[in-house]
Amino acid sequence: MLRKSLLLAVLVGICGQVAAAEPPPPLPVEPTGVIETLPDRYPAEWFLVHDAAFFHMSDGKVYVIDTSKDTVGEQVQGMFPVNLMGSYLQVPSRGEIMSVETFHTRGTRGDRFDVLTIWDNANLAVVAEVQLPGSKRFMGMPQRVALRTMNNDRWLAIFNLSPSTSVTLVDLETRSIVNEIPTPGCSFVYGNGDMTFSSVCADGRMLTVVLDENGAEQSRGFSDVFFDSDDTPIFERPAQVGDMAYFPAFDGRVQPVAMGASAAMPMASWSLIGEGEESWAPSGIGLDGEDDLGRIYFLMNPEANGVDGMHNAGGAEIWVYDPEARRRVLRIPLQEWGLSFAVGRGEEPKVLVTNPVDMSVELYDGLTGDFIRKITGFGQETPLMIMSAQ
Amino acid sequence: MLRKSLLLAVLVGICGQVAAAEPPPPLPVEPTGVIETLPDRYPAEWFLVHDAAFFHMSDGKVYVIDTSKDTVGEQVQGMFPVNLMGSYLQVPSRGEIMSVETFHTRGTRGDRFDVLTIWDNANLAVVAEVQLPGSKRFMGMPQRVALRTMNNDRWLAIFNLSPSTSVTLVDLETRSIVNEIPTPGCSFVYGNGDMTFSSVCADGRMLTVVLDENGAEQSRGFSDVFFDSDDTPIFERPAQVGDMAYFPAFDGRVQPVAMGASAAMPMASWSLIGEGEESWAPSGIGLDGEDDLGRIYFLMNPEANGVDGMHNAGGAEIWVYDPEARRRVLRIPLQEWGLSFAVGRGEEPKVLVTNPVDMSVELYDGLTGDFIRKITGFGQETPLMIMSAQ
Amino acid sequence: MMALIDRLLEKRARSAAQHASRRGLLKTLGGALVGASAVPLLPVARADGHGGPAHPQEQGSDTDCDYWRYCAIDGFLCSCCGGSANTCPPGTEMSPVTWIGTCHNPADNRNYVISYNDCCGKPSCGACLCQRDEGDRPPYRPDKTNDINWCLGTSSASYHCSTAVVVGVAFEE
Amino acid sequence: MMALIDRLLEKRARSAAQHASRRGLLKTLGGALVGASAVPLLPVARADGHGGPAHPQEQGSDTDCDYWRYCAIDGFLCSCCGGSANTCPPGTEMSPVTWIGTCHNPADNRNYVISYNDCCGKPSCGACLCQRDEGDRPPYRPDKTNDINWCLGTSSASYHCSTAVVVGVAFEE
Repeated sequence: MLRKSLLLAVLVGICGQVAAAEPPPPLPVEPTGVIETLPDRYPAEWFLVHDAAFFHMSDGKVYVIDTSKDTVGEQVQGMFPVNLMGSYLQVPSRGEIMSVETFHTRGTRGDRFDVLTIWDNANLAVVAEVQLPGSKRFMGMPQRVALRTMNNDRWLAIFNLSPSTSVTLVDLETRSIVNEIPTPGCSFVYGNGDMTFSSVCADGRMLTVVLDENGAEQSRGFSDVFFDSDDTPIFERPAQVGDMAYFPAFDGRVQPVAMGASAAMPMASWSLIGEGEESWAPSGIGLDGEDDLGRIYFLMNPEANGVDGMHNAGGAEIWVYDPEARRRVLRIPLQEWGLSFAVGRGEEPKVLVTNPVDMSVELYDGLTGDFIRKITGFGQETPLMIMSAQ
Repeated sequence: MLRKSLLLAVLVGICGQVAAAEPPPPLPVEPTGVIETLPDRYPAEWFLVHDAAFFHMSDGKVYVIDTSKDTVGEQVQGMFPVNLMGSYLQVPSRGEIMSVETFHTRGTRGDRFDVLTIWDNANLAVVAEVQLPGSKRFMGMPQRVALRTMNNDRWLAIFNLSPSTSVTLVDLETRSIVNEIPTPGCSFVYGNGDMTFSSVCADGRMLTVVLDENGAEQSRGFSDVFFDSDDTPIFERPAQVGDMAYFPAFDGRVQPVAMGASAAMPMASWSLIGEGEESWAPSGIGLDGEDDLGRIYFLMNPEANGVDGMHNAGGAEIWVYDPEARRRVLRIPLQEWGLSFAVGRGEEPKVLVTNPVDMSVELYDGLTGDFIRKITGFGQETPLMIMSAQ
Repeated sequence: MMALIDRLLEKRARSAAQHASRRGLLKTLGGALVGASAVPLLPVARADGHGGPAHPQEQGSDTDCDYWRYCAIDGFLCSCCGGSANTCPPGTEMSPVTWIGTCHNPADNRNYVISYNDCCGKPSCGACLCQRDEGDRPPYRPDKTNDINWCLGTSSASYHCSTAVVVGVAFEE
Repeated sequence: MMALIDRLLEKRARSAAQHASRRGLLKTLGGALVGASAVPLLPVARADGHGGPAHPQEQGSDTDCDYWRYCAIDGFLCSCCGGSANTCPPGTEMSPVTWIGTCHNPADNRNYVISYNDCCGKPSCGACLCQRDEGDRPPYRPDKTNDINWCLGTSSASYHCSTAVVVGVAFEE
């Protein structure tokens, strides 16, 4: 308080002197109507925080956050709405974000419209919209595997669940629907080469569908059964390094599946947990990730293993592995608790984690595990899913 | 814990005996698709809590709450949405609720539709909609004087501010627009006889407009100037007893205006505050009300008088007056703080108050001033305005 | 209905005792899908819908998340929203497509098949968020997942709250 | 923009010290309307928009509610939403119809006319809710009210955040 008073006194003194000597020119008139823009490609320190607004589902949104900064004013770069439990995908080659969302003409009633809304990175403005027929798009907790691009980012594959399952293919050049490929019994769209996608099936197999240059189905095939969805379920969200998708399993194993532009091929599984860690298991919503160093990350719950119903509860630590060596290289103990996380780009990856206790997000160093900062107060209600800026 | 264990033991014993003797018949299959209904006229203990959802404006709603109950399950009777800072009015003679709200075809973007949505009390379901042209309806903090009925509840008068001002008249029988009456310089719709409405003007006068049986303007007139909107402003929301509207003033006076089916006539003002109370002034959003006993209520702030900008801060007490005697008959000290309140119907009126500190609502006895209960956890975000069930 | 944060509102109110409640922080629930799913339903022995006992045995409050019928529920309890354990609040629409759980009724020591019909067409109720996650599987098992919006087959996709309707006595395994 | 609860988010976080912050609990702000209002504008001496000083004097942070320009603001500060004190966040639209305040800049001891243009077309920003209520009047004085949604004349009526643009030096009274 004393320092502040002194500072004020000094300032008053200066101002008084300036005013007495020669008044400074006034502040210039400022233009109105100026709208900020963003870079076409977002820096590695930026993350996209999906606030699905569970208590206000018709007002879901994604905040673009610069995690390298200390204040809300510097952190928040912008936002775009994603309505009614929507899904989105960044497509950096196009400088665009694909968002699948649902509207009714009267908010929560009236005619329903499912649309693909295309935003540009630089303006966070709508550049195109494609109406999606059939009221079938996957609508649920935010997912990382509901959308993906194919054919050199020309097509967007959109997963449908109504509850029958299919994939809608949209041409991002012509902004029109190319095809709908039924995937009975199988869900989600996993990348598996540029003209191929895979899905995970209720019967414990992987489906792989090969498309031709027109988006028509050329062939499909199934892997062998590699898990039991009742007794040894895997999570649907893999960490991905190169062509290998690492699916965590409820029981603490990781299940690699090779996605090499041919039929998805399950490999031998291995365990994430060691001696004395038998009670730990992966758990959470956005519960895994990967970095540019080839390492994979899993959110781990100290009490979830073997306890039915604990697989989405989140965890107390993030464990980092070298998947080639099948060796844990880092434990990141969280300040409080984690529900979802994402890993940033680059050689010094940062990890942004949703803390569901106070609904903040918290930044950690992916190399040392050190806590860096808490980011909150940016308007979020339930930031259920995080993606790193691409 | 001991009692609970004993109880359990007893229950297990009983169940064991019953099972040994003769197993009870199983629970019956229950029907699906059953939707609850409400009475056509809501009891006096019910209040309507308007959660404008300031942080999620496209998801505003009104909760129907039975304040006589102790648990959320018994308290919540239902809800209806009121989108984007809407206004609503109960019309008990019709068993309907009139709600003026705004939608865009894509949530927060796209074509805009202002509509009058008509809900029935019994089903809280939409029974009709009237589109309102011109993107002009009053949109702002919830108000009690933005809507009212006329012509024996056949017409609904809707206040517009865009920022030019007018009143749109809707025929509730034909569900169609009858007329739009410009009210330049004057705002809101105050009841003043069945075929007449009044508005309060920026120049300190009241406007009174008389309509003919077709809803056309027959005549209009102005009162004398009775306040200065810069120096001695009144609040726009009067407490109303019979034909007398009691407008609180920023400076702690109350300004009666006679609304007797002729030109609104300002009367002599009088002071709400006594000796030693010079720092008190009315303050809040829904800051006043009246009961069936003819008493008027004002939310009072202990520090607002003469302090520019404190008029919407809410208050620590509600003061109750006999307006005939111009005498305070009760002080209701609030548990914490009040932002808005409403007074219930009947000879033993209850007062429901928004506590903005924790965003709960709290019930008080309007005769004794006693605190009765706190009601919270019903899904509310910012319950900015309360109305008693009519 | 959807998976979500366990008792988030409560958690906001009392942010102390965080460690104690971590286990229940986010749980989703299981069950089986009635309707369009390709996966067969659990075997159901239909109890008599008429002429049942005048006072069927149930214990507990249907606004408590611990209530026996809610063993596989996930979402806002309709009993806190103007409905009840088996009816929808005024002005909503009950989804015909549901997921199913098998819950043990301690009052008569029987297992019942419970249908978790969602009520749709109004905004999120927001009260009594309840999540019990036993048997939940990811959405590749649509018959056993609660991570999705089950307001399917309704005129509006807007989720409001979830019921728990007794639809029969479960066969003994 | 609209009148609202002062620093509600902060309040949720620290629900202690309630009495101390009651004064600022809900404040709305004043100003005068630019545009369609019938009420005349405050007299404005246009400052030179070009060739101004390279380092105009301002103190404080434009993300603080106490910042000098915000003397009559009410709403979410655009400087916390991806904009700045005088620019809108990406993808929004600046309202051409505004309300006006006259604020004292302590750095040069002048009074400036500030235009509080709202940014519209996206959901509530939700960050840095700031309300300073001096001179506010009820909506019967549209030129001096902040109880209304000022996203007027924009393609969407959805309010996102508020700016504070210097539009001139106020004449001395």
